[in-house]
Amino acid sequence: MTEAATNLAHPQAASAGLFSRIAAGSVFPVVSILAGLVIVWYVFAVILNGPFQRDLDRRAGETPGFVEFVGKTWSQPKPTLPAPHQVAANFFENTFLRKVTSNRSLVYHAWVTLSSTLLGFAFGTALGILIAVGIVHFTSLDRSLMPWIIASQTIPILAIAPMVVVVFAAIGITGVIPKALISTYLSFFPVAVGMVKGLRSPELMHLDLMHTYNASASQTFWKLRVPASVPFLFASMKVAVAASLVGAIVAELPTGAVAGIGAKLLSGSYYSQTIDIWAALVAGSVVAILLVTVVGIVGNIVERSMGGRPA
Amino acid sequence: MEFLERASLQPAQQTVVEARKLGLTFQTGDGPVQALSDVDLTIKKGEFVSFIGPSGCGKTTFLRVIADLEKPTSGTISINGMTPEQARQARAYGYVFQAAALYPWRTIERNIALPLEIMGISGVDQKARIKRTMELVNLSGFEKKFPWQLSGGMQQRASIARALAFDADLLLMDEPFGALDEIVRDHLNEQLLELWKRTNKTICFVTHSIPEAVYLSTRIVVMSPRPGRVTDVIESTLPHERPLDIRESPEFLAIAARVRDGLRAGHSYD
Amino acid sequence: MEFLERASLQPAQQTVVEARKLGLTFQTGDGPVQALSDVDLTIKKGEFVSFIGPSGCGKTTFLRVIADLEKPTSGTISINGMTPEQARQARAYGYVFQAAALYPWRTIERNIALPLEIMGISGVDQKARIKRTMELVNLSGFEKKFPWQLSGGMQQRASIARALAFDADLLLMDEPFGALDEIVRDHLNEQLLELWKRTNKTICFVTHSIPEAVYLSTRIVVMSPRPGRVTDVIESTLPHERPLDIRESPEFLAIAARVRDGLRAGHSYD
Amino acid sequence: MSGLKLSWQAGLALLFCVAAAIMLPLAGAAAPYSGGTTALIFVLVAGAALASALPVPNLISAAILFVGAHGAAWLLIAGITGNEGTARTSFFLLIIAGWLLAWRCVTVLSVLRPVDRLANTLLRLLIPVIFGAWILILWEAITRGAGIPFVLLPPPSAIGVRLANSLPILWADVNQTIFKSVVAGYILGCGAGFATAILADRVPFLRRGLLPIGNMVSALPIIGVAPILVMWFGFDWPSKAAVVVVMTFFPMLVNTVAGLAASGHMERDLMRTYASSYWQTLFKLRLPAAAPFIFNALKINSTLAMIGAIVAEFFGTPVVGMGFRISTEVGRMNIDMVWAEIAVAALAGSVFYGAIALVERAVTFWHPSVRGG
Amino acid sequence: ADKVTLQLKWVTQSQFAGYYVAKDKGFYEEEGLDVDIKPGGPDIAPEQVIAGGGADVIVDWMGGALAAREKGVPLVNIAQPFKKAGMELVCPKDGPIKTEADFKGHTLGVWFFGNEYPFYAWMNKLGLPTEGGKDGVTVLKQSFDVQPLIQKQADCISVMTYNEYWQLIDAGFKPEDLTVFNYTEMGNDLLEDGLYALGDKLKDPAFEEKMVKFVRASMKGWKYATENPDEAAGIVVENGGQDENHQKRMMGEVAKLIDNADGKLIPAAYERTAAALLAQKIITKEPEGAFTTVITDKAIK
Ligand SMILES: Nc1ncnc2c1ncn2[C@@H]1O[C@H](COP(=O)(O)OP(=O)(O)OP(=O)(O)O)[C@@H](O)[C@H]1O
Ligand SMILES: Nc1ncnc2c1ncn2[C@@H]1O[C@H](COP(=O)(O)OP(=O)(O)OP(=O)(O)O)[C@@H](O)[C@H]1O
Ligand SMILES: Cc1ncc(C[n+]2csc(CCO)c2C)c(N)n1
Ligand SMILES: [Mg+2]
Ligand SMILES: [Mg+2]
Repeated sequence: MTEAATNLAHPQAASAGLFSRIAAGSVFPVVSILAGLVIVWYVFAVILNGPFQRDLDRRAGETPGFVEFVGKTWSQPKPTLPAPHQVAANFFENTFLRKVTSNRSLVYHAWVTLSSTLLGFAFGTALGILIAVGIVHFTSLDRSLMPWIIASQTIPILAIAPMVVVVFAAIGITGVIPKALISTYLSFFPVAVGMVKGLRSPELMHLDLMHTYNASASQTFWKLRVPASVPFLFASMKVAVAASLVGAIVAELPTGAVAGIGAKLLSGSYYSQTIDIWAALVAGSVVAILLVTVVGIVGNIVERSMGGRPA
Repeated sequence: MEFLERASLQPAQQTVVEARKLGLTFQTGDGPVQALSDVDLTIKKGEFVSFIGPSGCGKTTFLRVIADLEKPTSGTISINGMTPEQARQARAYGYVFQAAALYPWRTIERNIALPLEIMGISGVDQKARIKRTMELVNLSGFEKKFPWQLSGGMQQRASIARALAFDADLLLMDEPFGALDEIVRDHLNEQLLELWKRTNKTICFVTHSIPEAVYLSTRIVVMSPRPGRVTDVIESTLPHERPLDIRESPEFLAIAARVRDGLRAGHSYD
Repeated sequence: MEFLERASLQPAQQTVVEARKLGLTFQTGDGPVQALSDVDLTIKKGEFVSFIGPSGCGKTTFLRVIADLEKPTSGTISINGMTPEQARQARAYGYVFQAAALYPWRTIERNIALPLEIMGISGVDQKARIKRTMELVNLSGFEKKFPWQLSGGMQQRASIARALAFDADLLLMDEPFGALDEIVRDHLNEQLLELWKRTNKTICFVTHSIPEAVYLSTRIVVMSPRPGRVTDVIESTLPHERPLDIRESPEFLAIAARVRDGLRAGHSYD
Repeated sequence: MSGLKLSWQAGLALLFCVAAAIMLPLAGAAAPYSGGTTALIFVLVAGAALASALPVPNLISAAILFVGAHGAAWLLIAGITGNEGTARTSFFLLIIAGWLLAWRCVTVLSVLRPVDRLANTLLRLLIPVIFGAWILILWEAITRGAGIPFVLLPPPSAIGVRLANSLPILWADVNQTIFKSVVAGYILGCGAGFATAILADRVPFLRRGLLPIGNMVSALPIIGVAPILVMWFGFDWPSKAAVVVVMTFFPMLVNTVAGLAASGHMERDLMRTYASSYWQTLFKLRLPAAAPFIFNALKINSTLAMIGAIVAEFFGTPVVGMGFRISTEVGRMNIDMVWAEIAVAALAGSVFYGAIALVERAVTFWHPSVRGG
Repeated sequence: ADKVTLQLKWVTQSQFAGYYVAKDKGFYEEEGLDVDIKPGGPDIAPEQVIAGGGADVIVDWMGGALAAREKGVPLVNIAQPFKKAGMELVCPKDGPIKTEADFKGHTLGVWFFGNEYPFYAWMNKLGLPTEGGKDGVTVLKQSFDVQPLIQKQADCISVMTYNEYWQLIDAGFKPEDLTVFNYTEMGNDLLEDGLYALGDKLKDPAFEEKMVKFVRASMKGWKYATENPDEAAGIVVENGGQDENHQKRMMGEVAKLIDNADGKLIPAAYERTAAALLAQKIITKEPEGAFTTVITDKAIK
C-alpha cells in the first residue's frame, strides 16, 4: 500500500532504483519458493523411485534401513525421477566444466537451440503481425483466412516436422532454416491472435478522431492502432517466444538429433539417461526464462517510453 | 495572412451546411432511440452558430453527422455542396470532441502535432503551429507532459489546440470550454471571436452557457430532446465587434432571455 | 429520515477536514510539478465549501488528497480526526470524478449499483436507491443503456447518481455539473442544496462557475496556480434558505464580485 | 457506372490463359484431354474473366466467376486423374488462372452486405469455404499434376476417401484424444494458469517468486516433459491431459497477468474511494477489464491443447488416439490416414476455437474490438 | 567422386557402425564415392526420405520396405547385412509371464512406427487377439525407453539385443531376472536392417554400378567393424553416438547379427518375412522384384 502510494507520488524516484529493487525484491521470494519446490521434489523422488528400489533390493536379497533406502532412491543411475542434486551435478558438470564448443556442453546445445529459436521467433512475430494487419484491414481476409489459420494450428507439429525437414532436405535446405520454420509455425499464431485483438482495441473516440482527419489506413495504423496494441503485443510475444523455443526443440528430433537441447533430450531418453534429460530440461527452462524476461524488459521499456503511467 | 485573402475571394453567402429533414435513430439492445428528427438547418459561410439544448437532445449527434462520424437514417445533409464523406475526405473541418480524446502515449506537443503529421505538414511549420496554438490556450510549458499529468481543464485546452493547429475552414466544437473557469473562458472566447473574424471560418459551437452562446454567435440554435429537434433559431442582432462588456447591454440580455425561454420550453417536454 | 436524527446528534462544529501546510509535488519525467503548496484549511461538519480557481491550480489534486488517492509530500491532513486512509476505509466519503468513469460492461443501472454492491447493501434497498437517484438526476428510462449509448451530460449525471446512491457524510464533487445546461444545472443545484440541508452532509465542491459557487456555498475557497495554493477564503453571508432568484440580490453580486477578483488575481500570476 | 472494369485478378487470369494456349498441350504423352475438353476449359476461364468485367450486379458477377473457376478446375483435375505426373506448364497456368478467378469471386462476395440474416450467415460461411476449397484444389492439382509420390503427400481426394472409410477408427481416436485428454487438460491448465495469476497478483511475495517460475514452465519442452509425464501418470489419457496442462498453463498466466494490469487508473481510483476489498475490485473491475486478454489465452490454448494431446501420444499410449494413429500410420506409409487424422484434428480444433470466439463476443460485448473498431 | 546419400533408420549408434567405419577408414573413398550419412530419428521414415529424393539408399526393415512398396515407393533390397533379427520381448522373472502360454490377459509393450510387424506376426501365430480383454493381450505403444518395465506399466516390453536389453541390465536387472523371447530363436524373425534403393533408379546401369561400389565398401566396413569392435564404437562416438561403453557393448551384440559380412539376402528368410506380412494383411499381394542379388553378387565375389 505504502509502496504503491510512494510510486504514485514519486514515479521518477521509484523508477531510479527500479532495477536494483527488482533484483533485491525478487531474489528472496524466488529462492524460497524454489527451495520449497526442491523439498517436494526430493519427497517425490523417494516416492517414485521407491518401488523399483524395493524390487532391486528384493532381488539382491537386501533389507536396507529407511535412511539407507532413501539414500539409494536419491542415487539411482537411471531413476524415474532424479533427485535435485543429481540433476544439479549433471547440469553443473555439463555447463561449466566442459568447453563450450564441445558437444557435451549444455551451453553449446543451448546455443544451437537458441539460434534457431530466435530466428523462428523473428519470422513468427513478423508473420503474425503481418497476418493481423491483413485481417484487421481486409474483411475478405478476416473471413477467409482466419478459419484456416486456426485449422493450421491444430495440425500436430511433430507429425509434420519430419515431413517439413524431409521436404526441405530434398530441395537442399538443411541446417537452421527448417528448424526456424517450425518455430515460426508455432509462434506466429499467438502473435496473430493477440495483435488482431490489439489492433482492434483503440477506443472508438480515438478512431473517430482519426476519421475526422481523414487519416489514411496506414496513418491510423501507425499512429493509433500500433500504440494501442502494445500491451497485447508483448503479452503475445512472451507466449510466442516460449512457443518458438518449443518448436526449435521439436524440430531438432527429426534432423538426427545431432545438436541442440532437443537432441540432448532425445538421446537422453533413448538411453534412459533420466538425469541427462532433466539437466537438458533445466537448460531449456533457463533459456526460456532468459527469453521471456528479455521480452518483458523490452516491453517495459517500450511502455515507459510511451508515457506509461506507473501502476 | 493567407486567410484574409481567401475570405475575401469567396461570396459571403455560400452555403456550408445544409440539412433537410434530417433524422437519426440509434438501434440499441433496448429498443430504438431517436436522437434527431426532422432537423432543417442551413449554415452559411462565415457564420458562428451555437447549439444549445438540454443534455441528451442530440447536439453531439448533429455535429457527428456533419463530421461523417454518424450516418443519418433519414433526410439529407450536404457540406460545402458535398456529401459529409467527401467533405471529410477534403479535410473540410476541425473537430473538438466533448471529451479530450488525447492519445495517452503521446506528449501534449505530439498530440497537437498528430493532425499536422497526418496532413503532411513539414516539421518546421509543425513546430511553429504547435507553439502558436499552445500559447493561444495557455499551455506553454506543458509541451512534454503526458495527458494523465494534466488537469481536466488543461486536457480540454490541449484538445482545442489540436483542432486549431490545422486551419480548417469549418470548426465543429463540442462544449470546448466546459471544464474551464470564467476567466480562462472569457479569454478563450475573445481569442476565438478574434480568430473567427480574422479568418472568416464557419463555426458550429455546442455550449451549455447561454451568455457564451449569445456572446459568440451570429445565430443560436435551440434544441429539445426526445426526439432531438430544433425548436428555435435566434439571429443575433449584436454587432460584429463585441467587447466583453457587451454582455451587460440590454440587447444582449434580451437575446439571452429568449434563449433561456427556448431552453426551458425544451425541458418542459420531459 | 434517518439522516435528520444523526445530524441533530452531532455538534455542528466538529472538524471534518483539517489541512496544515499541505504540499504536494509531482515528479514528472520533465521535472517536478508543484501542485499544492502550504495549503491550510479547516472544514467543519455541515459546511458546503466550493473550490474555485484557474485550470490546473490543484483543485482536483486537493480533493484527491482528501480521498487518499494521492499522498501529500509535505504537511498534514486529517479527515474526521483520522488519516485519509482510515477515513477511506471507513467509507467516509462519496466522490464524483471530473470525468464520468463509468464501467463500459455495466448498464447505467448496474453502474449506480456498483458502490451499493460493494458496501453490501441488500437487493431491495439497492433497487429503491437506484430508482430514487436516477430520478434525481433525470435519467429515468435509461436504466438499461450502456455508457457509450449516453450523451456526455447524461454520463456525468449517471456518475453523480452513483456517488449519491450511498449516503456518505462527506461528498467530494469535482465539477459535477460541468457538462450540463443551465436549466438542468439550476435544477440539480436546488436538489443538491435541498439534500445538503436535509442531511447535514459536508460537501467539497469544485466548480468553474462563480454564480454556482456563490449560490451553493457556505464558504468559497479561491485558489491560484503554480504552485497551487489558497489565496482567499470567502465566507458567504447569504441565508441558509436560498431561492434561485437570490442570485439577483446585491449581496449575492457583491460576493460574486469578490470571488471574481480573487480569481482574476490568481490569473495574473500566470 | 458503365463500361468494362477489369479487376487485376481477372486481367492476370486472362494473361495466364493466353500463355497456356501458347504452351499447349495440357499434358504429356497420354493426352488425357480431348480437343473439346481443352476448348471448354479455355472458354470457362476466359469467359468468366471477361464476364466479371461487365457492369452487372455483384451477385451475378460472383456466380459467373464461381462457375468458371470451379468448372475449369474440375475438368482439369478429372483429366489428370489416372495420368499423374504428366501435366505440362499449360495445366498449371490454367489452374492458377482458375484460382485468381476464385480469389476475385471471394473479393466480390466480401463486399456484399445482404440484409437478410440467413443470407448473411451463409455468405460468412461461403467465403472461407471457397478459400479452403482452393487450398484443396491447388493441392490436388499439384500432387496429381506433378506426380508427387503418394507417401510424401497424398492428394486430398485420396485423404477424403480414407476419411470416409475410417469413420469408426477416427471416432474412437477423437473420443480418446479430444474428449478425454484435451478437455480435461484444457480445463485444468487454463484453470491453473488463471489461479496462479490471481495468486501472484494477490500475494506480492508470490508475484515476485511465482512469475519467474511460471516462465520456467513455459519452455518445458513438450518432448522432454511428455516422456516424464507418461512415466508418472501412466499410458492412458491422464498423462496426455497432464501434458496439455503444462502447455496451456503459461499462455493463460501471461495473459491474465497482462489483463489484470489493463484496467484504467480512474476506474481503480473509483474502487479505492469505496474502500473496496481486493476481491470486490477483482471481480467487479479488474476481471471484466481483463476479459479480452483472458479470452486471448483461451483461444491460443484451444489449439495448443490439441497439439499437446496429439504429440504426447507419440510417447507411449494404448493403441488408440489421434497421435498414436498418426505416428503408427506414418510408419506404415499410410500417409492418407495421417492426413485424415490431421483433417479431423483441424476440424475439431476449429470448432473448439469458434465456440470460444462466440462466447468471447457475448462476454466482452463492450470492448471496442467487439463493438466494431 | 560420386555422391551417395545414405539415410539411416535411427540415430547414430553402433547399429550402423559399418557405414561409419567405411566412411572413416576411407573405404568409400577408395571406391570413388563421397558418402553422406544422414542419421534418422523418431518419426523419420526413411521410406519417405528416399521417395522425396532426399537419399539414394536407405537402411530399413523389410516389413516397412514391403509396405512402402505397395504404396508406390519401388524399394528394392540390394543387400542384407543383418542376417538375424535383434528384437526380443523380455519380461521380469518375478512377473506373471514365464512362457508364451501366460500372455493371455496381460499387457505387452510394442514398438510401432513400422516395427510392430514381427510382434503381430507372432501373436497371429499364437492365435492371440490383440484387442485386450481376458483372452487376448493388451498392447501398449512403447516409448523410447525401458521405463514401462521398471514402472511396471507393462508385463513385458520390446527390446533390441544390442540396445535396450543392456539398459535393463544397467538399471539393475540381472540376466537371470529376465525371461527373454527372442524372435530369431523362436523362428518368428522378420528381416531387419537391410539396404534399399529405388527400383527405377536401379535400371540405370550407372546407378547400379554406384550401388555395387557402395555395398562393397559398406560390407568392407562391416567386416572391419566386427573384427575391431572397440575401434568401430569409437568411430561411432566420434560421429555423434552417445556413451562410449554402451556403443562398445552394442557393437559386440550387432556383430552377432551380421554373420560373415557378405550382405547377401537369404531367400528363405525373405520368403518367411513376406509370408508373415501377407498373413497379417500388412501387404495385400505377393511382392515381386522386391529384392535383387545382382548388387551383392557383383560386389562380393
Ligand atoms: N451510440 C449510441 N447508441 C445509442 N444511443 C445513443 C448513442 N449515442 C447517443 N445516443 C443517444 O442519443 C441521444 C442524443 O445524444 P447526444 O450525445 O447527441 O446528446 P447531446 O445533446 O450531445 O447531450 P449532452 O449535452 O449531454 O452532451 C441521447 O439520448 C443518447 O442516449
Ligand atoms: N499525475 C500527475 N502527474 C504529474 N502532474 C500532475 C498529475 N496530476 C496533476 N498534475 C499537475 O498538477 C497540477 C494541478 O492539477 P489538478 O488536476 O489538481 O488541477 P485542477 O485545479 O483540478 O484543474 P482543472 O480545473 O483544469 O481540472 C497541474 O499543473 C497538473 O499538470
Ligand atoms: C519409437 C521407437 N521405435 C523403435 C525403437 C527401437 N529401436 C531402436 S533401434 C531400432 C531398429 C531400427 O533399425 C529400433 C526398433 C525405439 N526405441 N523407439
Ligand atoms: Mg454531447
Ligand atoms: Mg480538475
